[in-house]
Amino acid sequence: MSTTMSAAMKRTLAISMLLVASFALSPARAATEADYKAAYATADAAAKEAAGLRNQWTVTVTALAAAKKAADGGDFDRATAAANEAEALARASIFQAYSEKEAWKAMEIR
Amino acid sequence: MNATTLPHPTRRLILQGAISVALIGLGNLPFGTAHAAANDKYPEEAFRQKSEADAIKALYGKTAEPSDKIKLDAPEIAENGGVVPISVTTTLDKVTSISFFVAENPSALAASYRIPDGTIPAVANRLKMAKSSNVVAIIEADGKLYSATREVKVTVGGCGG
Amino acid sequence: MASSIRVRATNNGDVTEVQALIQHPMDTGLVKAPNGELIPAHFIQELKFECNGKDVFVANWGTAISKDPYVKFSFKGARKGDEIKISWTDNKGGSDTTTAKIA
Amino acid sequence: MKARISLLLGSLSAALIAFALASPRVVAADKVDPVADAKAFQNFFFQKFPTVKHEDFVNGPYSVNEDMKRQWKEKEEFPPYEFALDAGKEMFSTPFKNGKTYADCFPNGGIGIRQDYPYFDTREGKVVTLELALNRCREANGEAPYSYVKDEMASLTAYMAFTSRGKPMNIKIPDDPRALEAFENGKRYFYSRRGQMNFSCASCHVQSPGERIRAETLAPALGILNAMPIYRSEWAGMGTTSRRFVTCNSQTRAVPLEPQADEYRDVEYFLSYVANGLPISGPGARP
Repeated sequence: MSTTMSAAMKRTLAISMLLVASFALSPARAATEADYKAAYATADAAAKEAAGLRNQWTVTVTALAAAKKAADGGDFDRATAAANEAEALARASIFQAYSEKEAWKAMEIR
Repeated sequence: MNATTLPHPTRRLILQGAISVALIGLGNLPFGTAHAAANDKYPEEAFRQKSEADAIKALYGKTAEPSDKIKLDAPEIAENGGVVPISVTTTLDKVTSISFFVAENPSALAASYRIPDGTIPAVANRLKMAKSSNVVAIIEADGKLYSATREVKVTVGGCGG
Repeated sequence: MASSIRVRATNNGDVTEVQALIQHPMDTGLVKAPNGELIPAHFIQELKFECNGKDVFVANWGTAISKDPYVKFSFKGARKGDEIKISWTDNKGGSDTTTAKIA
Repeated sequence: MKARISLLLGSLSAALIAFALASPRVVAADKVDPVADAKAFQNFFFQKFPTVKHEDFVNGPYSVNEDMKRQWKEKEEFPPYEFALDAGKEMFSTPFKNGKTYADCFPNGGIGIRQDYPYFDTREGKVVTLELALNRCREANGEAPYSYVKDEMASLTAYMAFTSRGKPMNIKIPDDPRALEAFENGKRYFYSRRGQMNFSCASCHVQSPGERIRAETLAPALGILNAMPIYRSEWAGMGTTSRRFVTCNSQTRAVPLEPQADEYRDVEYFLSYVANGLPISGPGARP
């Protein structure tokens, strides 16, 4: 009963992992402070939404902190990359919260 | 270093103190000045040795040979590196000292027990282990040293965080 | 405050079994505190058990002894009701002592 | 570059949500039936571990691993929670500044009642756990509340658990829709995956009890709270139920909720109810 479902879950996890990995590699011209500020704002908004769903991931919080730290150090390339990663993680945790609203029933002992 | 002033220091003790202080200066003990652990002085030197062999030499001044008359009880996989129940018992007689060594710990000697006569040659205690390692029990019986060894696996718990 | 030493001594016939659990941090000096500084070494070095005026067991401990240390041993030649004196000293000069009746 | 990312993101999540909705497992919200849930829950573990005596499930990993059971038996001869137990007993009888003690706050003077907690408070409409009741007792008597994850709370609950040792867990669900909702909410939390590791409590404690995650053997979920509070060698100290929930969350890289959050109170209510009949074995010693 639950085996088909967990295979699907594995696929969604694999896809979200791939998604996160692809961000680290994306080539970009030198990011400016403005790029960083925009990226950080969307990441922060996504993180707040995840927190609102009470499903925040610790790695989102650390990525946001890394972004701010890099920005304070003037390294906007790294800061923007970290902010994008934080956004991707926050989106993944939001997706997890919504999909689990139903998916948990698959694992329930009946 | 161990200049605990004794109420009425005898010449021998002063001499011995001087020798060990001089040797410490050399960094290692070319020959064991320590004597059998039977005396009640805290074996500071032995506890400082990194390797098991040096610690045994510093503590007893001689080497041990394995013996099947020693039953060393240790878990195969430690439930937790901070609390590893280890116990030993032996059928050897005239036992005067029992010691435990954890080879891979920062300093090998973990504990050394004086066994006055009339006390059963067996001890149970809980040791800390930095990582997977051989645990060695050394028993001094009738002036000779015997050993038993068990390998204990240690790793962290949990799935990451 | 109750003593830091908990002892259980039980005698059956000739052999008395003694168990002791001692409340002590047994810090190795190699562990970092949350604020990043090293917690200084603080561990029991000697633990002595005396009965009827004689040492029956002496432990010399290093930094590899677990927190709240435990030890168990047995000895002959004591009877129910005899008293065991237990005392320890640590590397910072701290100490504690207690006595226990053999049950 | 920004537009490309959000486009990719949008299409991905849309596709996956569509898949999730179309999956055959979506069922109408079925009626909440705690009695049936508890029976199914217990039978699942009784069949998964046929050789384990039913009351042994309260011993966590030691019920399913012989080598560790031997290490546990040795520790139980002189358990490391001995100090917390004595401290709890002393605190329990030490009067507050206003002369009252904990005994005045609890039925039967707080002795032998741990098996009735957590209970559903129909006035408040929420689950009340033993730890919450202890802090409310302190505040009602003008004392500062204790941290839910530190030693004082663990010592108090250790003593109260000790006075209930052997008594069967006895959690009641009153005929109140909010109580059923709290039970269902706890069940949902127990089975929902969270954190970047994408684990739920069930991923470890239902799908793979008895197996190892590195050095630790996973405890079966049945009776997993009966031994609370626990002295964990890993923490070299006592741990309350709250501390266990918080650390479990962070291990799956989920940001923990505040101790005694509604979700934690409800999941404790669910896990305790399905363990009804199994003996209280706290305080416990664990790896």
